[in-house]
Amino acid sequence: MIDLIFVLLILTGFVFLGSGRLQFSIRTLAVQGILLGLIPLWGSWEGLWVRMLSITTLSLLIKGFVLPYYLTRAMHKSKVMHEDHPFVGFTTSMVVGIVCLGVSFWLASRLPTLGGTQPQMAVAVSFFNVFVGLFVIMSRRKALTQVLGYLLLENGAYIFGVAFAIEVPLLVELGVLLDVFVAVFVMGIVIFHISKSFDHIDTDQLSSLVG
Amino acid sequence: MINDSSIILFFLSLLCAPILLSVINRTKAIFAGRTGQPILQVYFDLIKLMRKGTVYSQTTTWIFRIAPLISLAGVMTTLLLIPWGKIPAPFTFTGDFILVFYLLGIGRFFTVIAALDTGSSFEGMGASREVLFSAFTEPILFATLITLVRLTDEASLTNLFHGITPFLWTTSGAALILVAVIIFVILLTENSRIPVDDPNTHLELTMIHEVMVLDYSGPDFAFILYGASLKLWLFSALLAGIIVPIHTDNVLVDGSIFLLCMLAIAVAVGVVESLMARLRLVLVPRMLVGAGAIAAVCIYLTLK
Amino acid sequence: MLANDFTIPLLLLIPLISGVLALMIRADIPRRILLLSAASIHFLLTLTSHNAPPAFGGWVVVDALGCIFLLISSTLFLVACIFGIGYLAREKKDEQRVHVDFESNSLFENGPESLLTGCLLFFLTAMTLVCVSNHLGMIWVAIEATTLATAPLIYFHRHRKSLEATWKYLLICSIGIALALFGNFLLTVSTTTVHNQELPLLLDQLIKSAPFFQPMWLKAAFIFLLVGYGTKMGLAPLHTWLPDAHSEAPSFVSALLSGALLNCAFLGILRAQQILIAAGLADFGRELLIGFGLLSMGLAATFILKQMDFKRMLAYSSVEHMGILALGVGLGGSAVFGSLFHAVNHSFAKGMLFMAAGNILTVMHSKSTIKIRGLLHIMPVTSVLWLAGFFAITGSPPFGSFLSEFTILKAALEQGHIIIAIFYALVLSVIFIVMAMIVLRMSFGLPRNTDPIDVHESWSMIAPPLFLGLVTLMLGVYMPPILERLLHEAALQLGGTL
Amino acid sequence: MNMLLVALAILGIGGLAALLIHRNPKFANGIGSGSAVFGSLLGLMAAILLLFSSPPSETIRLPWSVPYGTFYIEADALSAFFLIPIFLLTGLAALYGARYLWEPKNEKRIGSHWAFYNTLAVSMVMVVIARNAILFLISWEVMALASFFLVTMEDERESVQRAGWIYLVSTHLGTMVLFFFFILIGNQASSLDFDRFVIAGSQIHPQASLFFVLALIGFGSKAGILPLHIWLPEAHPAAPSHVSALMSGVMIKTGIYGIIRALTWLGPPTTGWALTLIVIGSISGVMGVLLALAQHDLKRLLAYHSVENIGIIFLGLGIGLLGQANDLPVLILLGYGGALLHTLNHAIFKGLLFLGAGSVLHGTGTLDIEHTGGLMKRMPWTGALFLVGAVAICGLPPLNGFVSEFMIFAGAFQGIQYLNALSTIPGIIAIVALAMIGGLAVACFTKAFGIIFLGKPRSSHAAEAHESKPAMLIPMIVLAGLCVVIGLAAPYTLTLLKPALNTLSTNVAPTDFVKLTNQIQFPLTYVVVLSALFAVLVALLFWLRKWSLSGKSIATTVTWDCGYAKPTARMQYTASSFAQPLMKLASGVVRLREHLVKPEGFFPSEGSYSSKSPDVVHEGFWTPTLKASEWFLLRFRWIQMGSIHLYILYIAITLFVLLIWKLQ
Repeated sequence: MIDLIFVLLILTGFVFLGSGRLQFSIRTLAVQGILLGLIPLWGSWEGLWVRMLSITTLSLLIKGFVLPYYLTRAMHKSKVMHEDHPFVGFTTSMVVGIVCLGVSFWLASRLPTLGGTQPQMAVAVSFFNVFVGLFVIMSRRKALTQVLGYLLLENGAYIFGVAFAIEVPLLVELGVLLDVFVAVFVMGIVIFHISKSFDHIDTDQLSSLVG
Repeated sequence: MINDSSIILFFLSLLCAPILLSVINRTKAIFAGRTGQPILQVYFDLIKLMRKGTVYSQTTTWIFRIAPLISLAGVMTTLLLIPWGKIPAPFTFTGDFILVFYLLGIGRFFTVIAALDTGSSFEGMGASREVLFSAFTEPILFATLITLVRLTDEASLTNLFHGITPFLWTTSGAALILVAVIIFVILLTENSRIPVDDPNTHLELTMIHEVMVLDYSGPDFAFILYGASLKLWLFSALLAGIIVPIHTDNVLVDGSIFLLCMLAIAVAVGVVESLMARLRLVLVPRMLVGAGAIAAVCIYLTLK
Repeated sequence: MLANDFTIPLLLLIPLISGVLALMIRADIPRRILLLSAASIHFLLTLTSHNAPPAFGGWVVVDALGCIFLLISSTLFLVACIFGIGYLAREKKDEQRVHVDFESNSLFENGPESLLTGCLLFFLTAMTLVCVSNHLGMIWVAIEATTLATAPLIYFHRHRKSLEATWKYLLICSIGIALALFGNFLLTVSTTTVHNQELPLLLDQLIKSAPFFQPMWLKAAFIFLLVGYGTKMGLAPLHTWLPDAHSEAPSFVSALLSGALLNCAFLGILRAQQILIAAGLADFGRELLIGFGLLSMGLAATFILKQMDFKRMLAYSSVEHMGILALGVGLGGSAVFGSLFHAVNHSFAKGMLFMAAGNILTVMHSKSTIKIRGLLHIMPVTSVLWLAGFFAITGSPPFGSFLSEFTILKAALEQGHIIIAIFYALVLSVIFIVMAMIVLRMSFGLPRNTDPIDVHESWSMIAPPLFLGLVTLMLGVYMPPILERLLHEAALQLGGTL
Repeated sequence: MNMLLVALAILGIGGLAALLIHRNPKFANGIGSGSAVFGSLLGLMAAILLLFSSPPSETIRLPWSVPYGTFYIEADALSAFFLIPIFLLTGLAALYGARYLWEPKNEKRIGSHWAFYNTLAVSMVMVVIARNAILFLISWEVMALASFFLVTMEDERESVQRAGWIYLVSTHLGTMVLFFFFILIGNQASSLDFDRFVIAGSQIHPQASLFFVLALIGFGSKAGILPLHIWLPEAHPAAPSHVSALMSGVMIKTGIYGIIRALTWLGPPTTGWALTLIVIGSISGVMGVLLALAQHDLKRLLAYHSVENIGIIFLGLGIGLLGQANDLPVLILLGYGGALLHTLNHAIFKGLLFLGAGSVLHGTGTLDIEHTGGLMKRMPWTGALFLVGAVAICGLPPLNGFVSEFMIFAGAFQGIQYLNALSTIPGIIAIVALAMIGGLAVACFTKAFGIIFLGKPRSSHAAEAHESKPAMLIPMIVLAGLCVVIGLAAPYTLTLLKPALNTLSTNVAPTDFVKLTNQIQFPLTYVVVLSALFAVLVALLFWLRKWSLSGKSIATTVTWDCGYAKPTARMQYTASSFAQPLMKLASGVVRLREHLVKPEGFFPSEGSYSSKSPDVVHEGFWTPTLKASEWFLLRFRWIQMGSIHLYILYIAITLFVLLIWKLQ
């Protein structure tokens, strides 16, 4: 069952790579957020229900709903609906994605299994999402898409965290979530400024600072 | 150390020096089929000049006036260090020959700046050539000295000349002959004789030493003339000291041998002057470099 | 020591609260007073903070390593604030809200000063947290926080270039931080081998039980942490955001960025290195650090050469010096001491230079190293500071950086790293030469007749950089015993010898 | 020692005071120069006392809280000997400078100038007495920086900026090499205190030659040996004259000091080292004087002569080393003695010449030899004093230059005398080189003196030149006096050298030492006697001429002009024409950039000739090297293209590479 979720996560990654419509990408991210939120339910929590629940709900809330909503608004503000002609075409991106997948599985296999209940697949999946995230950021023009890519990257790390049910204290957990949230928030603001003063958000045209 | 006895020789050489010039002139005259000037002509000239008044250019400063004194005094002092062949010099100490050449150097320094003092372009030209040639002669001289020091294991002129024995001639005659040749060449250069320079010409452009002293007259010129003769004496004495190996402890014999040798050298110079034409100026450095090459060979010979 | 239980909480709370206040205060004067007082109190507390008792259940302590970086940050912050306030006052004085960007002749206005002040104080809070926290997770949170707090500072001058710079800064650093997060998780997993479940990421405990960690995971973790924090620290080739941000931010902010922020990221790496050392994997980390160090130094040289923009030049010099720090720690031995000492020297010297640069910029209205000539005749004091700063940053005696760079070179040769030593010396010389070209050209010569003549240089412009300059000079001829002890302790923490 | 420290304190405080009151130039000038003069007077006394103090050296050793640092200073005989020229020239140049600088255009900078001047003085002293690498390097670099700021005093001139940069770079590179030297030798000794540096006492240390080379490069770049000399001809003309005097006279000698000091650590030398020193010395000497001959800027000319004289000093050191290598004590004494004495002498006459150049500049406003002429009439004092300096630097008797060159010559000849075939080669090279240098130096200074001070003025500058004030003449008179005194008191100058020589010739038994020094004294005595005789003869001849001319006509008229209608001053021989034949012959090593406009047509209206000689080493080696490395560095500029996508690509690649490389 949990493996299904991981598979879904990988698929969402591919979907993300293949899609040019921002609205759609944002939805994909939302789905990922929800899936992330669900993972802990399979974790091994000896009597830490409160904690587990709180984290689940929080991540569900933020990653599944708040951020997508906020990003959609930002998208409408900057009137950019579609990532047209990225540096790397969508089909090619998918191919790259496959390569990333391969590499991630290889890396995962390099890291020895540590006894216990940790699902090995999680490692590969998280690596995969990290790489895809990086790739998206460097292959897409629109600032907004880059933010999405960043979130993908973030998710990659986060998958790992929750899948291994790492017992990082609540405080840190919250800190992480908060940071991600604020980061995206600030980026949104900057994007807004960019679209205002450049009346576009093509980051490849932001290249006046050279040398 | 000081050899008081030799002081007499010093004055003797001061006295005899001008004869060499006359001898040269006489030789040339004979070659040219003339009777030539009397043997004491140079002395007459000197006395005549000493009697005359003098004329100074208004461009000049005290440098011009002091120069002849310094160059003459310099060369006179050097004679205190020059032995008569095997007879030791009045003063002798390690490295005295260094002092000899540097005393000549200061004389040259002042002659040259005196020439520049007149502001005449000819004398400037002469000055320029003078320093050019001396820049060549000095290293060559010291190279020959290296050879002699290596051969005799001595580092002062008197001992050097003592070290030159018939035996040395038999063992390393080649080197000695070469050294003699070099010193003869340098003698010609330093005393501005043919083939380097022609003291008798009256075309300023062709002259080196003479042109520098164009503006001198009277006693100053006498000093210069006399200085020139002393310089000739000095170099001839060096040459003589090298080529005469014989050594009897009898001062009279040695002295006379030495004097004869000096005369011979003077005659040789005269012969060369009669037989050779003056070299073109550009060729002179070539000749000197040739001498340098020979000096190098000498050193090489002594290193074996 | 006057340190008591409240020291550390106060260190954190004072800037935080005053930051919140600053956001609310409308009037300039009280806000500036607040900023100053907060900064100075923080500074005083810092002075007393060494081995203050841990707080929050051992989550925050001030060990030697942290204390050094705390000292640097706090001092620099105070000085920068004094300078900054003078700067803001001048900016406000000329009444028009709109300024002209003389490079591109475009108009721009400044952001709200309240936001600036608030973010400054949050920045301070975050830095303090990095320095004092004993929990890797919290260090991560704090470093990310510094990114977020500084973004608005960089975008204080509201024009396109600074906007671009801000965007690059945000995106690149956030990516780095995300990777670092991943690293943290990997690290946690690697601890499961101890007794079959993860340990809390409390540094001291980790160090205790490090020998039992799973090496492979630990290595992976370190790589991620290094790349992540290295991005923030400005190690080549991850440094790309650095020159843009430094050149576009207001000068005193640039001073803080390169004097304090980079150090904080460096501290993050050092913490990871501590664990590696404890785990007996020291060499693994050291190799990587040496590699990054040399690369950064070399790359910096190529960009300082013929650099057109003097603030960018300073930024690249920061890259170079971060490289030196990494190299020093990588070499180990006495180089660790040298490296930490160099961190101190670099921060102060660089702060001085950036402030001098700020003065030049405000007077000459240009960042061009070509247009500006004859500063000695235009603004004598500043240009003297500019020259002095140049000598201080290039490690010429009698400035402190000479001693630290010398120590590192010595260590390199002691350990027989001949090639590294030669490369190091070579790059240092090259950078000296090319920087000299620029700095001398700016200071000497006759000013163009369009240039302002005998500018009045107010104390608020002169005093702060002068002070920093005197400190570096002092460090070159006399090292305070307390600092020496701190450095030695910290060096020991990082497996250095004396 | 305390006296020395007091002197330093005076210098330091004076400099600081001058800086603080720079708003009032008059006081600043007074205090700055005054403190310099008094400080150096005191210091000079201290140095002489230290030189002859009964415990040969005094030491102060305090803990110092910088890494590897101890505040460890010591004044042994060697240091004391070097202190003498430092203080001597500092004082005199300050006296001169106080008047020389006193012009409206300098008022703003006079305070800072004296601050740097005194700093330079203090740092030079510290360099000589420091006994800890850190302390030494700090003093060394402070010295460099202070002199740098003195050189760039008139920073608005383009040439000065260029000079400043070149000087700064070369001195910094030199220091970098010194870092390596001190670190490596320090790692051997496991301490950076000099007294621990004496590596591997008697047997030859494996790395000794490496250390030797490092020291040679590091200190040589300061001393100005070829090919590291390029900063001298730039910096000296740029600096104010009294500063050039100080730098060229004393500062570059700290390089010599460094080499000598280093040699005391490196254990027994090999003949190879001696040969190295002598070859370098010969090249520097001959090239230096040739390049000097080609210059028309008086100060450039003098700068190249510093290169030449450093060469001579190296020859001396080489002879000394030769003596050590083949343990021939007499060589050690003659070689080192000559080198040390020449160090002192060069300080004196080069100081004199630079000050002279200063007053030429002051009086005429130009340093271009071609625009001068006939100054002897308008500035007789400067002329006479410059003449003394010129004769001295050519090493002609009876002045001081001859004494030191004589010692080196004598040493070389003794070497040839006593050594076996192959180890004589250094000596031979040294002798020939010295002889060449001698001849060329005469050529060069007859040109300089003759063209500048004699003949007719070649320009209006020279025509209305004016003599300098006494305040500027007095220091020159003192230096000229010293030239004569050292020349005529040669045997006694040896007593000045003895203590220093004693420290250098460690492996010579004290009894031998005394015997040898007497053995050296002996020829020197004769040199002096003959010099005296020479002087007497000059006097006699003078009297003789006076007598013979009494009552006869002494006319004055124009120079004999071969009947030219209107000889003008422009027709005189110029510096370039004077040097031309030699330059033609040396064209292989000295480049002459000639610019000739031939007179054309039947009624030629204009024709002109000008020539300048750029530095061969500079143009042939350093410039191309810099250009090449710059080209290489600029290849990498594409990295920062401004595209954020690229930047993130870097991060990704780094991550990938590290993961795949490190985790396999």
